[in-house]
Amino acid sequence: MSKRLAEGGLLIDRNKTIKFEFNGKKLSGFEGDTLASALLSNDQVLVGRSFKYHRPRGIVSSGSEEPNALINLGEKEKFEPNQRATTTELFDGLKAASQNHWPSLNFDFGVINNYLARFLPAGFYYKMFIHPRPFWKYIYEPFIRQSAGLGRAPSQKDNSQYEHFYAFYDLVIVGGGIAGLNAALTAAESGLKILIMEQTPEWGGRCLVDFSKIGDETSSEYVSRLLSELRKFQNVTMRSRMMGAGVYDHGYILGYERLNDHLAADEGPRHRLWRIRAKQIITATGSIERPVSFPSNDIPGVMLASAVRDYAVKFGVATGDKIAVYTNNDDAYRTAITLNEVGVEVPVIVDARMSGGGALAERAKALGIRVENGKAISKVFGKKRVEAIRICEHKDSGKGNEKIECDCIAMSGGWSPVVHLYSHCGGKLKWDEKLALFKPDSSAKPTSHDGLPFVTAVGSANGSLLMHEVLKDAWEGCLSVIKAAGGKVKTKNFKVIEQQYENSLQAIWIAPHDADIKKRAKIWLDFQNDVKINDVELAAREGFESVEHAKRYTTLGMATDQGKLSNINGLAILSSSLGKDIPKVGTTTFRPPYTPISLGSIGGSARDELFQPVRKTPMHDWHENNGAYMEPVGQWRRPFCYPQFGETYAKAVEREINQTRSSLGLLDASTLGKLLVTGPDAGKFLDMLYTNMMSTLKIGKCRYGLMCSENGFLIDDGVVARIDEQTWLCHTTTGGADSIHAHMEEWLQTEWWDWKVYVANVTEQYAQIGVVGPNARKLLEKIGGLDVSREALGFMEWKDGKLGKYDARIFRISFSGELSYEIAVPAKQGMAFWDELIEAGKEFQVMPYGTEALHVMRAEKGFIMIGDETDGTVIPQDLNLNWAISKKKDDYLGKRAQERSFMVNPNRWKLVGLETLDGSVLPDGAYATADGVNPNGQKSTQGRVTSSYFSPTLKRGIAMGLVMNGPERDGEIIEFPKIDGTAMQAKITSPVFYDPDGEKQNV
Amino acid sequence: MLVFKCPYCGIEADETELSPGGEAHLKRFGPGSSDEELEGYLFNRENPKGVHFERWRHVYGCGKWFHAARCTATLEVFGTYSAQTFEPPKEIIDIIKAKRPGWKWRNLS
Amino acid sequence: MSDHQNERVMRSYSGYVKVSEKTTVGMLTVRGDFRSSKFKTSFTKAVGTKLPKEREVILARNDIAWMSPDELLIFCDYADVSNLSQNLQMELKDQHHMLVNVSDARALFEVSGSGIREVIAKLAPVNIATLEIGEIRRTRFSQIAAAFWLTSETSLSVICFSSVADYMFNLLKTSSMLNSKVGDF
Amino acid sequence: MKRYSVFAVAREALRYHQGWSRAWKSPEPKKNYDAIIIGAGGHGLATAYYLGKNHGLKNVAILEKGWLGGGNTGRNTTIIRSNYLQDASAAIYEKARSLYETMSQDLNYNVMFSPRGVMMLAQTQHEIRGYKRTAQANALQGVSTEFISPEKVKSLVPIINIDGPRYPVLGALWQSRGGTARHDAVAWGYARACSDMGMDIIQQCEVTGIRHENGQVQGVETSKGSIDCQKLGIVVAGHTGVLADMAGFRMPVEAVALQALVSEPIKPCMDVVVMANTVHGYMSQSDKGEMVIGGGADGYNNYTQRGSFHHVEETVRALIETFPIISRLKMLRWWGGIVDMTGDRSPILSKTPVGNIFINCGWGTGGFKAIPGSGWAMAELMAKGHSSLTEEFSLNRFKEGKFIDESVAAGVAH
Repeated sequence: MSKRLAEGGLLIDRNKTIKFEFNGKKLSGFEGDTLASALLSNDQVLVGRSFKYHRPRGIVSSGSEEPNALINLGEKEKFEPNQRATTTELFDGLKAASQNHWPSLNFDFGVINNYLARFLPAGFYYKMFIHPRPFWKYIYEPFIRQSAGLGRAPSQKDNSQYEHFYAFYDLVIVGGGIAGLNAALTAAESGLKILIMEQTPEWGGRCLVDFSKIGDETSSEYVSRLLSELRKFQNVTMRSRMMGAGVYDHGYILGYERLNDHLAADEGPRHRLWRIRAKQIITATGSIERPVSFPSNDIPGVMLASAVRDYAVKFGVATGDKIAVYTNNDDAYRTAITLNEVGVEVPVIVDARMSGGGALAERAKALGIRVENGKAISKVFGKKRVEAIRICEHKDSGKGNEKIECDCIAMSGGWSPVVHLYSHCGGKLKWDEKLALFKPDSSAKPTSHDGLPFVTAVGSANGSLLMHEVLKDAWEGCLSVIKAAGGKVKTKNFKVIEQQYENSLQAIWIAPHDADIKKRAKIWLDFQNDVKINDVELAAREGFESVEHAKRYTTLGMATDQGKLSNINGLAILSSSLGKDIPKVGTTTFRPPYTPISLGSIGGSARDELFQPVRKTPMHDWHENNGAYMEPVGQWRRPFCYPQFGETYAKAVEREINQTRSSLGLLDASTLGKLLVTGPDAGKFLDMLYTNMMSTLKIGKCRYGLMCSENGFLIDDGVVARIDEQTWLCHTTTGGADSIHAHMEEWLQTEWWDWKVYVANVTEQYAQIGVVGPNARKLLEKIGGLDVSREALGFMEWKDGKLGKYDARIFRISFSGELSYEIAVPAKQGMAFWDELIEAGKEFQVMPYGTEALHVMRAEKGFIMIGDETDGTVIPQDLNLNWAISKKKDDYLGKRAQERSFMVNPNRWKLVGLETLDGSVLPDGAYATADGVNPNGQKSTQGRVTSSYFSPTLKRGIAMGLVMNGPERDGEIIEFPKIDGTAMQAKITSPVFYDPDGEKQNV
Repeated sequence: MLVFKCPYCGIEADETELSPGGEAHLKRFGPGSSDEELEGYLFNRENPKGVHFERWRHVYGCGKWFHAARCTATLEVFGTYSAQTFEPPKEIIDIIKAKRPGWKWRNLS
Repeated sequence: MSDHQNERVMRSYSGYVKVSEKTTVGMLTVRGDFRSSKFKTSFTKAVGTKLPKEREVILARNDIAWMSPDELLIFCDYADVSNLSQNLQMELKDQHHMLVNVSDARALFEVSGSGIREVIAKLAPVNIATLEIGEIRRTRFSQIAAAFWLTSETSLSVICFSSVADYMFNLLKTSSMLNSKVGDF
Repeated sequence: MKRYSVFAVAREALRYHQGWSRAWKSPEPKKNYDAIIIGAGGHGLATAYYLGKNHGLKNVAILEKGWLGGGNTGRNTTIIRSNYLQDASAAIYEKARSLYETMSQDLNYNVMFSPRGVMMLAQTQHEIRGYKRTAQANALQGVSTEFISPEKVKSLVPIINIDGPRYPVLGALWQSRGGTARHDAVAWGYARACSDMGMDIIQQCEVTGIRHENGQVQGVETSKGSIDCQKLGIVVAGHTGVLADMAGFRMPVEAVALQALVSEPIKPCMDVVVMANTVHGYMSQSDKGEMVIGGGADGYNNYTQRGSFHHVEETVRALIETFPIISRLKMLRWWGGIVDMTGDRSPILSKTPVGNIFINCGWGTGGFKAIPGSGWAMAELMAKGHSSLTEEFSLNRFKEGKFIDESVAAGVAH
């Protein structure tokens, strides 16, 4: 059984017991445990089920490469699926549950897939479930879907906080093992600003477990010394529990800091995503041990040799009573020796190499451990737990019958450098035949904005596996980047540390060597996704020759560990099946993140009230406090209407219109864009921007203008006021304030840069209020100040002055057809001014009105609305706005484009009014049909509705639309089918439904 | 995640402070031009896998448009320069020639 | 006009830095040809100081911030903008220039305390460690445009558009919550 | 070629699947073909397939620089829908959607087309009007869509937050017969069928030059030698500009990076595809259980298949707001593809200035859903010289100003 040893455990505090639950079972561990070590200390070896066959799964590793020990963690708003037990620090009250089984972990119906495994090879679903067709949708897929997925879906909103942090360093070092720490120390002396991050809570990496001594010091003394030396440097920032998640172009690197995951309750942000710019990056990310591919290597109790060692040394946990070691290299002997030292029986070390191991092997033998060279494990006994193994000659098909009892297998198939971060941004790899691993090709590092390399791997991440090589490589690698990072190299001599001789590894990709097809069907490559050797061979046989094809066909390496354990083993099988060398086949692309990062951290603090900015006018709070139903308009929120006494929105709109048309309405028009354009060439400039002539506008006057894109389409409209000899004030739509400002700057800066014009966006300087209705003038006269009489301030004129106590600019313009003033006051006076208008307007039963009333009133009047009558495909000519297109100008933006054949086609759809015969309202967006169908069998059309409303003024439906040759077809009746199959008939009319002669506004 | 030095305010600007504006050094064709010229001006953009001259606006900074010479295959930036130019300045051209032997652009090579 | 300006209550928040809004500041945008010696002379005559250098904020009674190669922002008392504007108008009347009162269009926040650089680093893609006192940085704070400058090692000013003042305040507040200190500065 | 079926799998299982043959052959190029397709992505393979199936043209080679299906076909978010506004778009996408319905049977290859339904959320008044208009247009185009209420949205997608304080869900455009398919399988299925018809799929074969004389195509130069052809189809998405350059003409396309990501797999919690265009994000759950998330494209030319991280941030925060339960899920994998964007964001299927060279490109962010329709139409264009489905997508439209602009109805072209 797997259990806590009587003593030992570098990271745990045996005085602090931590209580936790697994599948409802109350268990305990110690402070410093991971969930995995705590589970193992409680003999909980079975922790989950595999994805496809629902086979029993046990903990394999001790780190972020873990494919099996994925659990549902926490509850309610803190529930998180697919959390790795091996990287989850234990805390009091932790609740975990295993995944992907029903009804229970121990007894899972899904395991039926396991018995059908032979019928479910790689890619089986591409070949099956084809007939009968409806079965896929109704039977096959729902079944597959239900059985897919791993963890449970969360059911509640996550209330934790997240934040981002921007940081800039000369040098970022990822990995806090001895390579990273030494690199940091070397670089620290050069004066560089340095960040070193480590994904686990502790520093020192593997060295604490792997080496008792480094030079003259114990390994823990050695690490402590490095840390204390580093902490003396002001220029070095050290962060643990922070993972290098991804490397992006131009020195951008993401650091994923987990601040609270080891705590029972949140204290501040849960995760912080560091968005770092580094001049240089060193990846000292170490390497990951590879499993050995032997029959039934997926049974719980089969673990990585390094993990078995980790659990013993770091946590004082023996992962079994009898642990067999299976290796192709010397490193796993350390596990055997360590186990022996802590009193765990090692019945055998199976070494695939005929020549066996080096000095470590000699030591193991001296300790009395049985070592079998040139052997393989040909069979594992046990279903949910290893019970025994059978061993045979490696160069064989699996004959041999010695059965050795053990309840855990510590396997080592060699090591793979963690090259992910090095590769994310295009770093190339090369194959090291001797060590059987891919390592960074130092001649093809990723390059940055200057075209020069910016990521350097050191230590075992660079393929330097032995300790003395690691130290030397960290030193050399660091020296090579200091200059590029902007520092000065201060050369001190490298202190050589000797290490025991190790015998070289022998690559074994399948064991035993001649395993037959039956055995190959039981050798797992990807434990989570259930990909076996025969699956990869099948892919190769069927022509999925590229590594990407094979990956996608078999799903090898696509599980949540992204193939950290399986990729190289699978690649080797693919290569041998294709008869090619491994480097010829190549690796799949490494993509961020290194291990999965929370979506919450990616979103950062941008949630709830910070999700997006809400732009607010000076009167925003008043609207909200007075019951306005607000609609999002860009980032603004504008009152759609102000419902009262529980009335519907439609009723509110009707009431607002009736009151405005009969007496007085107020509109918060502050969001409309206001752009000030000034300079000796301002008139010339506006003549280019607008289709109209703006240079001739008289001071004190207003003119409605249209703007087109260079592609000819109408993009914005609004009233332009001439302020003084050199200054114009251009009103834009709400959405146009920023975009038209940018549009003006673009033309001024990049095309007409010698024109003397300045533009300023003064939209937010003013609160702008529409005072609209027959009593508008009376209200202003009541407030007093500026003369707003018909004579003093005519239609399409503006004036500055005092209105009451307010600094006002009054525009006499109308978008409703009523007598109307738009009054701009400094934004800070806006609320007081609005209050005063409401107060003084009471005698006229003044009502605020919203955007919908605005839209209906303008439609009654036949005014176009950008975004309704236009949609990016409409030119001013389509809207019969030729009157606003100057004939005198040689040029304006869009003029040439409007001369293209399709733009001058006489059959373009043009603006008309539409009146339903029965007075009902045409559906939004309805199309008018024409006879027949087009060559693709679609019903022919001849027009469409662009705006459609119930008009409270006319008490009937009114609409505007674009109809082929529309204006020439006045009075004609056309048909608009509805989606329900019925149709409506409408008569083509003038689009001006209300007060066509303008008697109302010109009073 | 690109970084460009804005030639107008001297800031090393993050990509999130900038907005891209497409190909640089377009010649505007207005009234009097042919359909082909107009089409070329509006739509036929250079799309090289390699050196590209493009426009960026320092929109969250000084608000100025500038030009950049950048490699679309490696994202290397050869330099940034004034938007008030008709073609890339000589120093930028020299840098590109040194780094990309055999490079050609319009009438320059 | 201050007697009937409708001002929101001045907001403030104390986390590990202090955030407070200043609502009575006048701001005047000045655009012109900074390379012209005539402009420089006129400007100094009207304002009393020389033009700020690139990205400089002249920290004085009236702070003057360099905004772009042809734009300045002058800070003064809210009531003084029109006087200042008139003085400049007088001096610059025969030169191409622009003067715009933007006092109502901008919001100004002060952030003070020992962790101010760190709070900004949560929001803006700026290498704030190298930013000098009196150097303006126009940038973005999360999703909005902003400009800020250190007025001392422990205080800085931030401006943004007034329509997003609430958002800015909430950003600064959230970033300076007591238990969210990063400890990187 | 062995037919695929449950019986075939069972038979093979008895001999440990040793008897399966190659899904497609791997021949050396011949000297001459009736037609060459450059690009063995979904669109190129589908073009070849329908050249053979519909037009009897089987002496065809498909040349691929890398591995078939290795470009955008294998790196998109697999959404299939045809709820487009403009007639020309609706026609070709609906053709594609309907071909997807029978693709598994046509190809004898299960592409797992899953008509689970696609919804596009309306979160502003403007979007409501836009989507109602699309629904009206679709009804006349023979595309079945409807505008549904917020309550219906909630019942179809229980994990959605329809009362979001910022952008409440006001309704949605719903296409119940849209859905997803297994992207790789589409390429593999077509490849297998093309190979079975005797066509040559030549992988690892880069085209280095295009030969033409007197305005007529003659053949191509490749890394595997010179090959003659009577007709040439260029179907290479992001690399269109490079190939057009070889043929001596320019294209109104630009290559930009588009990004997507998936979460770790969880048990099924969302059956339909949801697109939220106001906040710029869309999400579906794959049959494997991963939440598949797509977002916006970068605005600058890029051939690196790496986009800028801030787009991912924008997309993810939008989706957390829309689906609050996903915040504690983790991003498993993030990637980018190079898409070719045209001036009006609609594709180009067209003759070119060189006789018998045809081009199919510009699918931008939405190519996967069009694959069978695109191949069908392109094959017709190449075989007959005209196709009603490609008529409006010709290159001439940029000169004439006759654009096909789908952005008009608040839609995005994913």
